[in-house]
This record gives sequence, C-alpha cells and structure tokens, in this order.
Amino acid sequence: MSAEVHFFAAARAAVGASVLQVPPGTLNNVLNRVEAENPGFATVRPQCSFLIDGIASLDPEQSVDDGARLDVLPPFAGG
Amino acid sequence: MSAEVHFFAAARAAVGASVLQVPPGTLNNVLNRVEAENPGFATVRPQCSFLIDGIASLDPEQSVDDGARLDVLPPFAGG
Amino acid sequence: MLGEGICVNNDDMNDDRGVIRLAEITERVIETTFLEALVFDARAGAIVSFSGNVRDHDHGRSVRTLSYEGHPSAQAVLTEIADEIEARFDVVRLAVSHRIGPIPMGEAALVAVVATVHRGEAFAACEELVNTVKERLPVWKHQIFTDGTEEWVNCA
Amino acid sequence: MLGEGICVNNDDMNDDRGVIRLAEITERVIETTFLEALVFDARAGAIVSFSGNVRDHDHGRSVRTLSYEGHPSAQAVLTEIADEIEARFDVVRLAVSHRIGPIPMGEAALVAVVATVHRGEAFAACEELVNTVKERLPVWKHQIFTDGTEEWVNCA
Repeated sequence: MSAEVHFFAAARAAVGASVLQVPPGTLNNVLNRVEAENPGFATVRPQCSFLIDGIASLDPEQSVDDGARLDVLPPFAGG
Repeated sequence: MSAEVHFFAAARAAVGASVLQVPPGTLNNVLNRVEAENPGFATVRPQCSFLIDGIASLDPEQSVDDGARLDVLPPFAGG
Repeated sequence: MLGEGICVNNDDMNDDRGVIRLAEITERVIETTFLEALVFDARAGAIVSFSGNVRDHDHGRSVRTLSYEGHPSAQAVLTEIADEIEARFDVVRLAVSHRIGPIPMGEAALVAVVATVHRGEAFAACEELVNTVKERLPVWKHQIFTDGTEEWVNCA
Repeated sequence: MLGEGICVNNDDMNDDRGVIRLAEITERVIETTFLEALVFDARAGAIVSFSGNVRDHDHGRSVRTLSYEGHPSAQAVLTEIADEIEARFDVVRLAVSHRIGPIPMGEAALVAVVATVHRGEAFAACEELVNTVKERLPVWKHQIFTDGTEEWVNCA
C-alpha cells in the first residue's frame, strides 16, 4: 500500500529525491511523513501547492489513496 | 509684403495648393483671406492647428508678419 | 514562408483559421521573428510582442547558468491560458512559447505575440497573457551564480 | 551583427551607451527584427514591441492604396517624444520608427520597441510611446479605397 509522491524544483532539492513511495493517508499525513524523513522539506512545504492525481488540492484532510500520485509544486517562476 | 502659407494633407487638398503667398496680418486675417479665395478650406480650417515660423499658435490675433511662414496642419493621423 | 508542415503541440493548429497559432513549451531557441510571422494577418492593424530574456544578473548578483524546469502539465496549462486570452480579448491571432532546460544569457525564456484590430487591445491582451503565464504556468527557474551559490527563484 | 556603420537620424546614436538607439522617420520598409536587435541589452529582461501595420480595410471599406505624409518637423518631434519616454520611464533601450510615403498592405507604418529591466515598465513605456506618437507626431494618413473614393484619415 503506497502513494507515489513527485517532487519538483526546490521541493526535489529539499527532499533529495524526485519520487518517494509513502503509505497512503490524508494529504497532511503524507506530507508529515515526508517531512519527518526529510527535515529540509519543512522550509519549502508551506510554499507548495499540491496535485492529487492531477487535481489541485487545498484540503489537508483530502485522502491520498493507495496507488495515487501526489505532486508537490513549489511556487512557479516562469517567464 | 507677404507671408508664406504652407498647407498639408487635407488642408492642401482643400486649398488645391501647397503654398500660397498672402498679405501679412493677424492669423485670423490671413486664414480668412485663404478661405475667401478657397471656400473648400472652410470645412478643414476648424480642425487645423497652426505654426507661425515653427511655433504653435493658439491665438487668432497673433500677427503673421511679412516674410513669416504659416503652416496649416490638419489633425495628425500617424501610426 | 510558413509551410503546412510546421509541427506544434497545439490542437488548434489543425484549424487553419485558428486564433491560437502556437502555444508551446519547447527546449529549443525561441525566435520572436517566427512567432511574429505566425500571427501576421491582413485584418490585424496592431501586433504587440513580449520577449522575456535571461539576464546576466539578478538581485545584483551575477548569474552564470540559468535553466527552467517544467511540470508535465505545463503544455496543457499553456494551451488553457491561450484559450482564456482568446476568450477574454478581441484577438485576431496569438502565439506564445515558453522555453525549458538551460537557457544561455540573452536568449528568450518566454515570447508572447498578439495581433488585434486595434492597438489598445493588443497591449492589454499581450500583457495579460504574460502575467497569466507568470502566475499559473507550472515552471521553475534555477539560477547558479558566478560565486557558486544557486537558488530556485521565488523559493525563500 | 550591428556594425558601426548604421546610419540613423538621431544624435543620440553618437553615444554608444545611449538609451535611444533609433528614432527616425523613414521612407523604407521598417524591419521589426532590426529594431529588436538594436534594443538588445544583457541588462534588459523584458522587450516589448509594437508594430502598427497597414490594413486592407478601414470602417468596413476595402483599401487599395495607403500613404503617409510627414511635416518637415516630424523627425524633430519623434526625437523629442523618444526623449520624453526615456525621461518618464525606466528604459534600458528604445527604438522607434515611423514610415512615410506609400506603404503596401501588411507592412508596418510604425514600430516601437522598448527594453527594460522589468516587464511592467516595458509594456507601459511602449504603449505610452505609441500613444504619444499617435497624438503628437505631425504625419497624415491618406487612403484610396477600392471603390475609387479617398480620404485623409481623421479629417471629417
């Protein structure tokens, strides 16, 4: 049972990995687990937005199911 | 004794000449003289601005002296 | 000059009369001239172009290497943004391209070109297109400075 | 690419670091690409270009021939306008050109290009430059329609 968490840009740099397999749970649970194992994620996390299976999620209680994909997106900086 | 009146664009088309020699007088006198001899100028005249020796003139009583140059400029349409 | 064979990642190109001539994420050099040619249309009296170029300095520090990373959804988001600009403004033609990967100093990261009948609309639509790309396109800028330090821009 | 031998009617060009790279009235084709190259500067992160092109229709009527006439002071006024924009905005480089004489359909009558450090300033300065040219440059547009009628634009 696991969800796949994809990290981009500053989030990837903070975590030191592009993808982590994490046990399913709420968005908050999953991010707490990532932060517990990668303390550097704490500074980037509050600035990030999140996609669960491609859909933006603003609710920390939303569930990240087994087999789901969670994308962790730092603030955009295009142009 | 004369002033030189230069007409541009629609003003030239109305008067049928690029340059006319007109007796000196006030700006108003000079324009009245032009209009008297070229009635088609009446429609364009109210839209025009005027340069006396290169300086914009807003005063119809300003004098256009012997040897002076008066430019008659219809509304600009650049760009 | 513009053949039928131009390959872009935009379904609207299948419509020869489409307003959106190009909306693409690319790893290649963006030629402003090419985008300007794409939006050319005899109905359009005004063309406004924006080119966002990679600078050799940032916050007073000298930049050695700059690159952009894009999220897999970047292409879809850019197409969506172009569609929104088309819907909101009176646009005759539009082209927009964002480059990702390493970009040498002075080259463009983002080019947006809008053709309209009247000029006010061209300025407004082009600026809003660029602002929306900056706000919503999921791409990230990474800078390595000449002093060896590096940063992900906008990340404290 | 831009040699020393470029000939333009602008004293500011004598200063190699001048902000105003070009401010000219010309009877030749205006190449947007050339003006964009003139304003290129590694300090500038944003370039905004405006191209005002001759259209094949006006007020719903089909235009056959279009030409611009310029007052002898047009060159001096354009230089003055460029100076004002430089003074009012935070411009890195600027180039502006207005064509006079006959202009074929689709070709540019006015091209204005502004390079700045930040993008908002480039849009604002370029739009104000174009608006000021429209308002104050002593040039006139003459159109001959396909039905044989003609008009001086802006003259009732």
